[in-house]
Order: sequence, then structure tokens, then C-alpha cells
Amino acid sequence: MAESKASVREKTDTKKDKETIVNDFSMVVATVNGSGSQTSNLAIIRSLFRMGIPVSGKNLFPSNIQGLPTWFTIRVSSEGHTARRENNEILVAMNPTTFSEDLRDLGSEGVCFYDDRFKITEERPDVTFYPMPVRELVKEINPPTDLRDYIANMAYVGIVAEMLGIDMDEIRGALETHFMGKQSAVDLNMRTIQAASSSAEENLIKQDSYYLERSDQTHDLLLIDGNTASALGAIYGGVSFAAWYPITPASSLADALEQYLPQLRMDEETGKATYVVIQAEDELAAIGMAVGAGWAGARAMTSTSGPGISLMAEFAGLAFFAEIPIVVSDVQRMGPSTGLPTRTSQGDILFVRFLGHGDTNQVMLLPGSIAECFEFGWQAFDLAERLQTPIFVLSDLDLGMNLWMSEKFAYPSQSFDRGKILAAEDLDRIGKFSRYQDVDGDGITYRTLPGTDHPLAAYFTRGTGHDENAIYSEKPDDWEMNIERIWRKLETAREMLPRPVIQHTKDAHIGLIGYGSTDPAIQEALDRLNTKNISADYLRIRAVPFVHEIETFIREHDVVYVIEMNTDGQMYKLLQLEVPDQAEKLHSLTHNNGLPLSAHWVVEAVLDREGG
Amino acid sequence: MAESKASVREKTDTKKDKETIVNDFSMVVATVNGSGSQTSNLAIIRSLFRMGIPVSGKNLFPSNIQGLPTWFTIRVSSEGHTARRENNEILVAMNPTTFSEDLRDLGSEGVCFYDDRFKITEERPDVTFYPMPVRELVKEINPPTDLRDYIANMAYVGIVAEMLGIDMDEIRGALETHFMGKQSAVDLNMRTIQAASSSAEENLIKQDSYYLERSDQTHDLLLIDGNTASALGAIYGGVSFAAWYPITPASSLADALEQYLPQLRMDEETGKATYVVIQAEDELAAIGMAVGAGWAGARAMTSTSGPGISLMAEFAGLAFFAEIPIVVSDVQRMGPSTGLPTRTSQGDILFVRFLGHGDTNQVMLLPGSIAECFEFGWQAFDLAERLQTPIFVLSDLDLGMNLWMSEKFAYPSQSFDRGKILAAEDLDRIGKFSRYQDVDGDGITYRTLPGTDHPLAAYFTRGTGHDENAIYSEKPDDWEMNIERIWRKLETAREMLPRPVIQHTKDAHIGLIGYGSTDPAIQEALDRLNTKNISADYLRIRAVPFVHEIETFIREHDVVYVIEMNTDGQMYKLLQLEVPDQAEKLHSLTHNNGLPLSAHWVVEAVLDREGG
Amino acid sequence: MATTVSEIDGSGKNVNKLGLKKSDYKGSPTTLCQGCGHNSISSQIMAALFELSIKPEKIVKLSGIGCSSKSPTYFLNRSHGFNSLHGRMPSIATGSALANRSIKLIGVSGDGDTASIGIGQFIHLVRRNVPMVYIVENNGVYGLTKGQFSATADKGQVLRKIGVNPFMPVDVCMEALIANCGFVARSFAGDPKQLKQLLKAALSFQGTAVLDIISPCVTFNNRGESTKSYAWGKAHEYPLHDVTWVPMRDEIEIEYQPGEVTEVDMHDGSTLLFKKLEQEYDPTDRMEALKMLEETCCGGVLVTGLIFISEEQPPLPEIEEMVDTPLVHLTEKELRPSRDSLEQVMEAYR
Amino acid sequence: MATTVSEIDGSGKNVNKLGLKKSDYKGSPTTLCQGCGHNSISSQIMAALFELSIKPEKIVKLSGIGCSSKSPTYFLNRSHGFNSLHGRMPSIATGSALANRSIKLIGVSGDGDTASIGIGQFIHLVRRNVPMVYIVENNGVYGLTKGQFSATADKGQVLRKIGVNPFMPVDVCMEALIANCGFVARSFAGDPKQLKQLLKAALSFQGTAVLDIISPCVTFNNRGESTKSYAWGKAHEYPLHDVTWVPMRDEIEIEYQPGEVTEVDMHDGSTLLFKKLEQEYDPTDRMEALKMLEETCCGGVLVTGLIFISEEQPPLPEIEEMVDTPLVHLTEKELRPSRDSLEQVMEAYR
Ligand SMILES: Cc1ncc(C[n+]2csc(CCOP(=O)(O)OP(=O)(O)O)c2C)c(N)n1
Ligand SMILES: Cc1ncc(C[n+]2csc(CCOP(=O)(O)OP(=O)(O)O)c2C)c(N)n1
Ligand code: SF4
Ligand code: SF4
Ligand SMILES: [Mg+2]
Ligand SMILES: [Mg+2]
Repeated sequence: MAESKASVREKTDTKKDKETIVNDFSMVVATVNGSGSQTSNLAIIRSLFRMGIPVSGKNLFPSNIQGLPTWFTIRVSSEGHTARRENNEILVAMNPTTFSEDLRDLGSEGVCFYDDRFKITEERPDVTFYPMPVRELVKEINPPTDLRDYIANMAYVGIVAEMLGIDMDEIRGALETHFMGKQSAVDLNMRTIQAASSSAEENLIKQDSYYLERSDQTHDLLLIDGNTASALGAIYGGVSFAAWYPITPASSLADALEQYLPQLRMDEETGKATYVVIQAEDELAAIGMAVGAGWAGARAMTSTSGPGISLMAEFAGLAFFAEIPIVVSDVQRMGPSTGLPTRTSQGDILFVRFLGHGDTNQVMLLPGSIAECFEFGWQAFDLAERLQTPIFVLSDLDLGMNLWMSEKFAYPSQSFDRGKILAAEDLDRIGKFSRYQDVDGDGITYRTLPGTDHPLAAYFTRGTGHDENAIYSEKPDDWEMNIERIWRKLETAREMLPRPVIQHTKDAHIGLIGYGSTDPAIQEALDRLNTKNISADYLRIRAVPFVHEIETFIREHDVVYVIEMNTDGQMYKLLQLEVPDQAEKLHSLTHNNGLPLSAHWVVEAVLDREGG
Repeated sequence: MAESKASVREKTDTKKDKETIVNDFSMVVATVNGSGSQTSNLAIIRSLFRMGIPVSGKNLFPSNIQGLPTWFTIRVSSEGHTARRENNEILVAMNPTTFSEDLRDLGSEGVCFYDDRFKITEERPDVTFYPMPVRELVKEINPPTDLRDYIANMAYVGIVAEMLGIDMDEIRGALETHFMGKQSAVDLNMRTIQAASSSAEENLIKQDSYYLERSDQTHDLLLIDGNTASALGAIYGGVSFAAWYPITPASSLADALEQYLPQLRMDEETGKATYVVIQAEDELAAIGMAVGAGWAGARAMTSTSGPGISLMAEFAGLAFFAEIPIVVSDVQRMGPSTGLPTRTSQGDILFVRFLGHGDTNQVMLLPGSIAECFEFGWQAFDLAERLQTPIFVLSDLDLGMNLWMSEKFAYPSQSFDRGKILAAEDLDRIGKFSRYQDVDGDGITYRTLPGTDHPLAAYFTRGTGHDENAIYSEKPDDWEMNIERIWRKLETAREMLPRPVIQHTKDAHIGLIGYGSTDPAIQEALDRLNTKNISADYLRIRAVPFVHEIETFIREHDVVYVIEMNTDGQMYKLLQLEVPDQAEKLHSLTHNNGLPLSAHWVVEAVLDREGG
Repeated sequence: MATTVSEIDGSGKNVNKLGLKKSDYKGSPTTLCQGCGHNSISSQIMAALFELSIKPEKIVKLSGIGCSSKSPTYFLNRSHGFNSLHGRMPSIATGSALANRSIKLIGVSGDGDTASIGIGQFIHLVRRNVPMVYIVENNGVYGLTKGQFSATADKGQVLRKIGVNPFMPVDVCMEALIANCGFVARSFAGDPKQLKQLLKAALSFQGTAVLDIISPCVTFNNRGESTKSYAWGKAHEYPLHDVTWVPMRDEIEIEYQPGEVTEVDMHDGSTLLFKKLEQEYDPTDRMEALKMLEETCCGGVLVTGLIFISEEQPPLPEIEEMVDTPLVHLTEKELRPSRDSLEQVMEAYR
Repeated sequence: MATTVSEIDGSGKNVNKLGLKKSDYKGSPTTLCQGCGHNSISSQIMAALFELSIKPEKIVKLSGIGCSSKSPTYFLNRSHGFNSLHGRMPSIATGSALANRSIKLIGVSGDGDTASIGIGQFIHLVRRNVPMVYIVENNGVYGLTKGQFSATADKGQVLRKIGVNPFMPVDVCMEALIANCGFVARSFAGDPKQLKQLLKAALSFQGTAVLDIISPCVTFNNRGESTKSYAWGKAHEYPLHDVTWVPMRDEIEIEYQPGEVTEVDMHDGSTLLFKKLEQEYDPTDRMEALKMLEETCCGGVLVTGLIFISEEQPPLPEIEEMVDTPLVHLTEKELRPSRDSLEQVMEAYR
């Protein structure tokens, strides 16, 4: 189908003045949620990806099931940038209610595909308009009534494909993947797409400058969302117990577990499950079950978002203090309170760090890419069992639910680390057992699992103060000794956790610090700042408590900007506490309106401070 | 009964060498819990108080109902110091299981009253021993079987009274107060006490140096616990709704509400209640009810401790974000987790400050004395309604449950501040209403109460993102505008909150910062440091977010010690964040083993740092 | 029926006794899916209140979180409302009801909201007899989070993405009943007539009135074999009786044979008429209610109607012996005891 | 009875089939009040396990928070235990039971722990049929926090400091029953003989076995008029039957008249014998159980015995189709899928 692209090319020649822009734009598809546009958008983005073009896709959807506006943005970037762009060059307008607004927001000299029934009320002489005969196309295909909206959405796939130059074979391939080979579905969709494409070929004349061209930049990459990656990471980390409660944007993590576990983790002989996933009655129960399972010796996890984290506070404190390994995935959304369930934020950093009344310090991992979602997915279990403490993995809606390119996942590089567990044989050998005795001086003590067949194995776990033998004690010295040991363990933890990723530039006097899903925006901003002759080093935090490299980085720079998506500057605060004597160097740049970070914002924020 | 004291005096003359120590010692009574010793100890401490002698009483009790060791410490201090002493000069040993240990811990040259059935196994030649014929005395009184333990405890009251010089009339008075005039109970007790006192007079020879003498230092003071003071404060603050769930050490706050409300807050005509107190099914419900009532317009509160605070996180975030006035009393106990339910700590500072996922900043009041428990008790409602946000009042077990001297409570100095409420008349006048519009520019908006009889009054409260009209909105600008306004409100809050209490000394280059129940220990430490030629200024924080005086204080000193009872140095951390450019000046001194702070510890900690 | 609650006012418009129009009971436009059962219920709530001539300002709408819990936005814009936390509406209701006795509470919850996360608060609310109408819009799934099983899903039920539900459902009516609820009803969003009568009855009830309303989720759980679907409900509805709410005893004008209709007098002066249908059913007999629920649970029918009624237990504000004035209307004079009283209190601590 | 579980070993000491002595089932010395009902229950737990010759290492003891929840410290020192959070033992139990199918869970909770804060988790645990023995040591008060009313306190009950309880009690057995529990029993700490038989039966049960045991709090709720006191229990106990647990069918040696004894076979091969007392009672009939509970609730008797039994519902690990090997025993080989599988999974994202 290379012709279609070629034909577009030819038409271009009729257009003058405008420069040709290849593989570099941001396109937003404005639809109504519940109308099935997701398949269309996936078809587009996946076919681009298969054409070797770097892409990323973000779904801006309402907290609602049907009838409200939704925007799907596809960024195409020959340079491989994947962060949110603040302006879109191309609009596919399928939602009459937001049409005016969408058109107003379209970048200058933009392109607008629109359902030809819409009336253009905005003055946008700079925009190239492509009316789409959606109604006619649907009529032509004549689908069952309940598929009309869906087919209407397929129509734009064809027209956009024709006008920008998407390879039809790749679209078919994308649909085949999507429908897992169900040919009838693929055919119906392709029929629509082809009809639409033909109609465009016949009726529309290419007048804009945006083109897609096959490239080779996605070779060996994946196009996937973070929650699926996290779930796969957990599975390859040997998760045997998961309990969860539905909540946006974390549900799809559990969905992915439910999807892949039956494929990957059935006992071959018996066809039975080597795992169990429980949809709990709420988040208190979900984490309680995970704590019970982790205590019993399973690789146990739960996944949730903000409100669920609040409800998990008491159990988080218990697990911390009784030293029970569990993994908690927090796919952050906008808070406080119920907040914006379908908007992204990094607002749980401080709350999770101190989750639980009394003195509680939780360990957090902060994946900053899809590959890290996978990697931390399995590492979290090793860390939880090694450290005997809850490991909180904090991603966010943007990373978790949106579509990103990723390197292929590396198969776990090391065997399970089950930590310090004593079996019956060990007890025979040692002849004694104290659950909370710091035998090795690293603050980490030995545990036995319930059911261990040895008279010395038993101990009594409790959230109350205890001595080395896990016996209730109110003695001031016992309390202090135990707490000091746990804090010693937290020191031990530091150097076991993922180190930060540091990028040095020559002669940079300023440093940027970020974490999590903001990485692509910061990376892109670095490039842009460079072109403005501002060179900065960049450190991406991947875990709390901090490793020493972070302190070093701060010391090495005259001024350090901490970039994050929350109101309080939460990581900035934790860093201030880490290096009080450098606190003045640190500056907080926070962006927190529910939209993912953009490079533009970062550049402006830094320039603003640097007086640039 | 002045004779009894006189007679003690005379006996003294027979003793040589030792200097006479008047009204200055710490006495510990070691008993078994559930044995009724509380009445005895109260009789002693209250009669001392009535003799005009400064006292304080601390009960160190186990998390248990019956049979485990309990220690009640009475400090007598002519200088008026009330903090915990690390050594006791006088031991009243009524518990055989801890006798050896108790004796070992007794200060040198101490005095030991002991049940004459106990065997002295410790070598303590420095100690003066007074055997007490407890068994004989009980036999003599011959009480019903179930009162035997109780009467045994009354016996030591008589003997101690005789040997140290407590006025019998005052003991009687104290018992009369205790039994609320129930003469038969008073008589039974007095009979025992008198018998014991006579026995002591006959058989024991005063050999120690400790004496009690009538003084005039408690004139116009109260002897009372913080939880009762807090409850009274709430009542005089017009609390109309309280929901709670039993938990040590907060239960006695709700008990005091239940005790005093029927007396103080019955409608005169109908005899019905102008309040309601609900024992909820748990803490989630307790705070939920308070939020419902606060929203509806009641002065609503809940009281709890650590585990309850964890369970309240989600509602705390809702109340913060939906801007609903409630008061939450957190009587802190030792955590993390269930921790030590009967031990004190200041470990919830950081957790409460950020309570709730997403960006949440809670307002906290920190009473440092009994009078402040009362004062903040009523002020909290004014602040909650003025600021339309939860007010967390953080005391602790030591302040809440132990007995302290206090100035008399000042009747509230100002009328109710109900904050910005619009009634039907106001709406008529204004003609419009937007729940979250910042009309006055202080971040605080107007609210209407449910049931307001006006078509404009209604709005829809939600924990989700909203615009000025409380309508659900996912718009980035709406979110940002609302959050910025709330943060503006938090700025407004600062200057409305109780200012710190500052004590200046001449030429002090070091500053101490403390808060809450540690005040007496720090005050005493200041005196002692002074005698060692270390003069320090002292600032006591009474609220978070901080008022500007705190920053000024830090700036004015070369080095500032932040003294608190937790592991993390939680207030120290909040202060570091407040004045990052001064962070290096700040030093954290933390004490956290469950016991109240002592002046000795503070002095040592400061000397240690100052190289003193 | 005797009462024609809506009348024609001078302007020729339909108004009720307060002179309010139907539109005065409207909410914002719904954002729920087209055909969602919850929307039908909202309509009946508006209709019932309009016909009862209850002033919207006297109503407070409460909810938890879910599609169902959104629905209070879609009726009664002139009433205060509180869309609270998932599963926690009962505690908000308890606080509000006690703070202001003069408002009438309508709580709307979902099956996930009430029977999964919220079952504890629900049971304790009912035990306390908090005066309110408690509606469960029961669709057997979590709508808002896109179609997982809730605790009321039938055992053996299949959902496309999720698979088979292996657990027995929580029966909201049974839970209410054994928590000593004095008003337990089940209805169906597809039976607006009965629903409206039951709503009126519930609004007349002095304590907690629980309405478990099967309310199909057309997006995630409306396939014919689901007992929470429209089709199944329509085909299998089995009303216990024909229930009619009559504002006052003397307005009863229905003609009936002796024995054919049972009457129950309500505390507020209204009366409930139960017209016998196929079988005899006595809604004032707890044991009969229990038996019926046990027998028909997981059976092949959707039993609807007023399952149990008794006004024996006083509502919470009475239990707590509170003043008649709503607490929120008390002034400083009533709420802050005198200076003297403080002196007196302190005496005991000297 | 046929089985004499304890024998005399060579050393002349009482040992069971495993050769374990009674002392091998001991816990730490109790710190509960003298005479507390909870201590009697602990004794019977130790006795039952000793007699059943269950290895302590195979038992896991779980609890929430309260005096009752402390009691697992006072039996079976050789068993792992977990004194968890107030009201949250059910979730801990669910996790542990699934993580390790080979251990036997005994959960001990209080009435506050289960019926007040914990009723939600309790109901959902029962619905899932988590394999465990779930004991509620029911004293109608919060012991550990010094005597407030719990949700099982009788309506009208008076406590000295607190006053009168105005609310109807939560009936733990009723809640269990309507949550589809297959083993619902009530007993009395003052009836050790029956209690031990019921404990043995519960330990034989494959799913959730709920035992609601009236366990007087001698310190805060033992006055004669309280239905949770020793005196009242002794005076008003009304056993439904005389229940005997027999390890194997063929060991039944009791002589009985036809019709006098009913037998119920358990999944694990053991048998329950119910000897008729005053009245006929069929513990396999849910409706009868419901009726009995409804009739005797707030009545003047303490009905004890096995209220309902049915092993129809499979236990949770079976419902979840889990491998027989306890999950905690699976090795990396079984838990980490192959390198190839990962390649295959990734194909779909290219
Ligand atoms: C604490 C918490 N957990 C999870 C969620 C996510 N959540 C929102 S609605 C909902 C389920 C709603 O189901 P239901 O009550 O049946 O209402 P429906 O949407 O079916 O009407 C869930 C789990 C939440 N908002 N808060
Ligand atoms: C979250 C939480 N809230 C409150 C408490 C305080 N608390 C400890 S035990 C208890 C009640 C126990 O009552 P019950 O379960 O009946 O046990 P009992 O002591 O009567 O045996 C309470 C409220 C707690 N530990 N945790
Ligand atoms: S998803 Fe279901 S419950 Fe939610 S609005 Fe749509 S139909 Fe109604
Ligand atoms: S207080 Fe009551 S429940 Fe607790 S140990 Fe004592 S008697 Fe038992
Ligand atoms: Mg639902
Ligand atoms: Mg109890």
C-alpha cells in the first residue's frame, strides 16, 4: 500500500510555501467517551509504531462511562520525544460539543479533520480543514445500530491515514493484534477504513505540510502502557498473591495480572494456578490480605491509587513495624481526596513516605519509564523480602495508563532473593531463633514462615512493642533498641535501592532533579535548553530513602531545580531534609493541573528562574 | 491534724547527719493494676495539692486490665517543677513481682516503704526502709473479700501520710471530692488510713530526710488531667456533635464529654440535650459522622489516637479539600502501629500534617499545658469554622491522662466565630452565591448550611475537583485556581493561629524549641542549664503552619535545638522546611522510649552538643 | 387514588401545593449512560417529592462514590448535596441527620458502595435507625470502574471480561432486616409506578427506610441472563402486593373488598395500603419477611414491594433525647455554658 | 465416646498420637483477668488440639485487637501467631490461608473486634469461605478499653459507668448465616464440654467455621442481669442438642435409640452426632436455623450448639482453583515464567 503514501506525496506538490514536516507533530482526536474510539486511536498509533516512527499516545478521558468528551493525543516525533506537547498541530474533531473549543486550541497553521456535519464557528484562516463525510461513510458500511458510533470512528482512521500517509498494511496488522486474530472484526474495520481512505483520496486535496514516512526507529521497541509492564514485572518477579480493589487508574494493573497469570502461571500438570488474585471488598481488606500472605511467605502485592492509599495507612504502619514484606503499587492520580480520578499527579510522595501514624518511614521505588515499571515490578519483591518491609512502587496515571515506547523488557538478571528465612534445617543447625535479633548488624533480622515444622520456629507477630523474641514489651529499652534497629535497616536499605540515573553535560552549573513520568519532558527540555545555551545536568531519582549519589549531585551544582507534578514540592521537601546544608540551592518547580508535564513548561520554568 | 506533722518533726530530731528536705522529692508507688490503687494515689496527691504544695502525678500503666505492674509517680517540688524525674527518692512497694527491680531503681539515699511480707533481696544500705504491716491492717479493717486489695492500698496512704507529714484533714477532703460526698465510702477509707497512720506512729521511727510542709503555692490552681480539660474546652466552645471510638489514651476525653455534657448542656425547659455524643463503630465512622455534622453546621469533633488517625486519613483529606470544619483531637501514644498504647510520644506530627493522599496540609494546634488544652478546646471550633478546614489538636498521653497543676481556666475571651456563613437573608441581599469563590481575597469562601430556606442556597459538596460553584470540573485551570486558593487560605491561617510562647534570657546565643507536653521538662532544664552558665532562649510552638515569629526566633540564634519525643525529629523536619536557609542551625534532640521527657535528659542532650 | 397532588395554578402550569413546578425539582443534566437504571430512579425521586410537595430546600442528598452516587447531581438542584467517599455515606448521613433534625435525608448508594466496601457502615447506620431514605441502586456491578463484580452479583453470573462470579450475593434487604431495619423494600427501576409509591412511603417513615432497587447497568450488566438486567427484571418481577401510599387516613378512597387490602398507619399520619396479589404477604411480620427472602434468594424471581415495616424503634434523635431544635440552629447562648458553671466545675479540681 | 485420644506413653506421661504432651500445646501465662471467659476458651482450644493430635506447628493463630485477641498468646506457643489490627483479622486470615493451604487457621476475635469495627471484613471473609476456625469471644463489651458497649450488647442493658444501651445487638450467628456460612455455632465459655466438641467439629470443617462463644468479662460485664454473664448463661443455657464429634465413622460406639441421634458426615471423614434433647432441631436446615435465631434473639435463653452445618460450598482455595502445593512452597522455577515466554508476551506489543 505504499501507493497511498506516494499519492499523498504527489498532491503535496500542488501546495506551495509550506515546508514539509515529516514525522513530527502532535495530533489530537476529540471524541465522545464510550463511543469506541479507543480502537481507532490504537489502530493509528500502533500502525505508526509499526512503520518505525516514534510515537506516544495519551488518553485524556473524563471520570465517566459514556457521553463526555475525550481526547486522545498521538505525538509523532522523529527525535523520539514522547512527552506531552502543549499544542497540537492536527485535530481530528469527532465531538460536536467541544468542536469550537478544540479548534480554538489547535496550534497555528494547524490541520483540522472534522465531521462534515459540524459547523465551523471559529475564525481560523491559518488552519487547513479537511471535512470528513462520516455520515455517508457509515451509511455505506451500514453496520448494526449499536456499532454506528464505533464505525464512525473507524472512518477517521481511513481519512487520516490517507491524508498523512499511514500504511494500510500496518493498520491491518495493528487491528489483527488488537482483535487477536479475529478476522471478521478486522475485516469490518478494514472495510470502513478503506472506504474512508478512498473517499479522502477522491475528495480531499492535501494542503498541509505534515507527512508520515516509514522509519526504523522503533526496531526492538514495544508500545505498551506502564500498568501492563508493572503487572508483567510482578509476574516475572514471582508474585503468588495479589489482592486489589477497583480504582482508576490502578485497575488496569490488576486487569493485566488477571489477563497474563492464567497464561503464564498455570501448573503444567494439573492446570491449576500457582497464584491467586482476589478482588477484595475494599482497600483495607486488599492490603490486609497482602500482609497476611506476605507474612505467611507468599510474594504478595496490592495495587491502588490515592484514596486506597489513605485507607491502607493503618496496615502500612503494621507491615512496616512488624516487618512484613509486601509490595504496594500506587498508580497516582490527582488528589487531595477523590480529586480527579482520571488526571495524573505525583502527589502521594510525602504521604506515602510517612504512611502510618507514629514514626513510619516507607521505602519507595519510582519507575520513570515503562521498562522500569517492569524492572521494579520484579525487583520490588526481592527488596521487600530482603528488607522485610513494604515496598511502595509509585507510578502515576500518565505512566500507568498511557501508551509509551519502551525498550524490550530485560528478563530478570538475578534469581529470587527471598531474604533471611530460616527453614527447619537451619533451626536444627542453629538451635535457637529470635525473630528480631540483629544477628548480622545490618538491622535485618531472620524470620521463619508459619507452618515451619520445628518446635523453635514459632513466634508471635504483633503491631505492639516487642523485644527481640517478638514478645510484648513496654520496657523503654526494648522499644528503643527495636526502633534503632529498624532505622539501621533503613540505612542498609539505601544502598540496596535503585541508584539514580545521572546525565552529565559539560560545564553545567545547574542541575535538574526529577522522577517518574516526567522524565521524557525533562529530557526534551534539556535538549531545548541546550539550544538556548543553558546546559544542565540531570538526575532522576528512582528510590527513597536516597542513595548517596543524590547528595553528591546536589553538592556538585550551584543551583538545583526539583521538578515534579504536585502542589507542595514534595520531593523537593524530602531533598531539603536530606541535605539541610544545601537546602538553599534547591528550588522547587511544580506543575500540577492534571495534565502530564511538557518540555515547554520545564523550559519556561527554568528560564524564568535563570532569568533567561 | 497539724499534730501528726508536728510529731513527725519531733522524731526527726532523733536523726542526725541528713539534711532536711522539704517539699522536694519524687515518690513512686509500685502496685498491681486493677487493684484499686488509683484511689489511694489520688488521695495522696490531692491532699498534697490541698496543702498548697506543688505536685504532679504520672501513672505508668500497662496495656492490660488486671494483674500487671503499675507505677504511679508523684513529684513534689517546692520550685513548682512538674516534669518526670528520672530517679525517685521514695518508693512505696506494693507489688512483690517488681520489688527487687523497683528497689534497684530507687535513687541513692532513698526511702522505701514496703509491704512487710516482701523479702528484701537487693543490697541497699543507703536506703531507709519502712516495713508496712499491710496484712495486719487489712485484717483489722476486715473488709469484704473483693475489697481486700483495695484496702491494702489504702493502708500505704496512712503510713506514708504519717511518715512524711500529710495532713489528715486534707486526705479526708480529697476523698470527699473523690467519692463526691459519699460518706460511707469516705469513712471506710479514712478508717483504714487512720489505722495505718497510727500503726506507723507507734512502730516506725522517722529516719529519712523528706518532709512535707504546708505551703501556699497551689492557691487558685487546679489539679487535673489534659483530656478532661480538652473536653471542658470543647463544651465551652459549644461542641454540639461528638463521635468517637474507644482507644487509649483518648477515651477519657470522650468520657469527660459524657460526664459533663449532661450537667452543662441540657435544655432547661425540656431537659433534653443540646448536643449528641455517638460512640461510633470505628474511627472511619467517627470522623465521617463529624464531617457530616460539621458540614451540616454543627460544631463537630472526634477524638482518637494513632491507629484511629490512620483510619481517618481518607476523611481528613475530604474535609480538607471540601473545606468542612471539624475538630480532631489526637491524644498521641507510642507508634508505629499498635505500638505501646499506654506510653506517650509525639510521633504523629508529620503524618497528621500531611494526612490524606494527594497534596494535603492540615492545620494543627499543639497545647503545651492543661490550660491550653482547655483554651485550644474551644478555640479549635472557632478556627475550624473560620478556616473551614479540619483542626487537629495534638496532645499526648502524658498531657492527656496524667495529673497536672494548672491555672484556672479562663472563660472564653471571645464570642463564637462561626466564620463565613450566608443565611437566607444574606442570599436575598446578595442575590448570588458561589461556594468556592474567593470574594474576600483571603482564600476563605462563603458557605451555606443545608436546609437554608432559599433557592440560591444549595450547592453540591464533593471530594472531586470542582469549580467555584462546586460543580465537578476536570479543567486544568479550575483545579489550579481552587488549589491555589486553598493554599492562600493556609497562608491566611498562619496569622490566625496561636502564636508561639517565647522566653528570652539575656545574651543567650542558643535557642531551644519545643512543643506540647515537654514544656515542663524544658523549663526545668533551662533553669538547670542556667546554673551551668548556659543560657538559652526558648520558643514553644503552639500551631502548624508556623507563624512568622518562629522564623524570626531561628534567625536570631546561632544554634537552635528542637526537642521532641519521637524518632524522626518530626517538628525539626517541618522547621527545616520552613527556613531552608537556616536549616544548618537546627539540631534535633529526640527522646522516644515511651516515658515522658525529663529535665535531666534535656540538660544532658544540650550539654552533649554544646560540649559542656 | 384519592390525592391529586399536582394542581393547575393560575398560570396554567402544573404546580404542587407549594406552588412549585416540576422543574423546581430538576437537577443538572445526567452524565450517566443512556438507559441507565439510575436515571429512572432519579425521575421517580423528583416525581415523588414534587407530588408530596416537599420543599427541595428541606431535602439533603447524600451519596458515596459510583455512578449511582453521582445521580444526586441529577435531581433537586435546589437541595444541598454531598457526594462523599466510597462506602462512607452512612457516617456522613448519621452526622448530618443528628446535626439538623429538620432536614430530610435521601441517600443514594450503589451495590458496591453499600454491600462491598460499605457493608459495615450500612449495618451500623441501620442499627442506629438514622432517619433517612437509603436507596441502593443495585446493578450487581461496579459501573464507574467499568464492570467488575460487586458483592451483590449472583453466584455463577458471567461478565464478559471478568469471568464467573463464584460467591453468593449479599442480600441488602436481608442485611437491613437483621440489622433491625423498620422499613425494608425492594423495587425495580423498570417498575416506576411501584417505585414511586415506595419512595413516598419511605419519605413518610420516621427511621431508616432502606430501598434496594434493582437498577440495570446497561453498559456492563444488562445481558438477559443477568438478574440485574431490564429483560430479566421485566420477565421475573413478582410484586408482593400492590402498594399505595396515602397522605392521610381520611383520604383513602379506594374501593376494596374486605380482606383484599391491608392498611398500615404511619407515624406521620399517612397510611399504606397493600392490595393482595397472588399470595398473602404480611409486611409487618419479620419472620415472614425473613422466610420470604430466604426462599426467594437465588430463586427465579425478582420479589418487589414493601418487605417489612415497623415503626416500633424510635429514630436516632429521639433515642439520643436531643432537643427539638436542630443542633445547628442553637446559638451561643444555648451552646456555651455560663461563666459561673465553669467556676463550679473547676471546684472539683481544687 | 469411642476415641480415647490421649494415651499413656512409655514414660508414664499423658501423650497424644503424635507423642506430644499437653504442655506442648501450652502458651505463655495469661495476663487476662482472673476468671475471664477467654481463658476458659483457650483451655478448650488447647485440649481439643491435643486430643485431635494436631501438630502445633500446623496451626496458625490469628487475632485482631482486644483482650480476646490477646488470648492466642496464651495457647500454643509452638504455633506461629499474628495479633493484627482491630477488626482486620479476616483479611490477614484470607491472605495467610491462601498463601499456605497446608496450615490450619484458628482466629480469635472479640465482639467489638468482629461486630463493631470488623463486621464488614467478617461478612466478606465468610462469603469467601476462607478455611479457618473463626472464634468470637463474645462478652458484649470492649474489655481492653475498659467496658464500653460493643455492638453485641443487649438492648436495654445497663453498664455502671456508661448507662443504658439503646440499640439492638448484632447477632454474630445470624450475620454468618446470611453470609452463607456453612458452619455456625454458638457456645458458652461456661460449658467446656460442649465447647470442646464444637471446636473439634470446627477444626474438621473445610470452610469458614464460625463459633460465637459467650465469654463473660468478669471485670466489666458479669452482673447477673447481663446475658453475657456467667450467672445468666448458666441459668439460661439451652442446648439445641448434645453434640459429639467422632473422628471416623466406624469409631462411633455410642448406643442410641433410632431417631434419637442424627449423624452428619464431614468432608474429612469425621462424623457429627447430634443427640436430641428437649426439642427437635435440624442443623442442616438453613431456614430452621434462621427461624430459631429470630425467635430466640432477645429472648430469655442462651441457645447453644451447632446451629447450621453444610459443606456444600467449597473452600476458597478450591474456588480459586489453586495448586495443591501451598503457594509459599513454590520455588522460583514454578513462580518465574521462562525467558521465552517473556519474548512471546512482548510480541503483542510490537
Ligand atoms: C476508596 C475508594 N476505592 C475505590 C474507588 C473507586 N470506585 C469508584 S466507584 C466504585 C464502585 C462503584 O460501584 P457501585 O457502588 O456499585 O456503583 P455503580 O457505579 O455501579 O452505580 C469504585 C470501586 C474509590 N472512589 N474510592
Ligand atoms: C483502630 C483501633 N481503634 C481502637 C482501638 C482500641 N481498642 C483496643 S481493643 C478494643 C475493643 C476490644 O473489644 P472486643 O473486641 O470486644 O474485645 P474484648 O477486649 O472485649 O475481649 C478497642 C476499641 C484499637 N486498638 N485500634
Ligand atoms: S456504566 Fe452502568 S451504572 Fe454507570 S452510568 Fe453507565 S449504565 Fe449506569
Ligand atoms: S477486662 Fe474483661 S475481657 Fe478483658 S481480661 Fe478482664 S475479664 Fe477478660
Ligand atoms: Mg453497582
Ligand atoms: Mg468484647
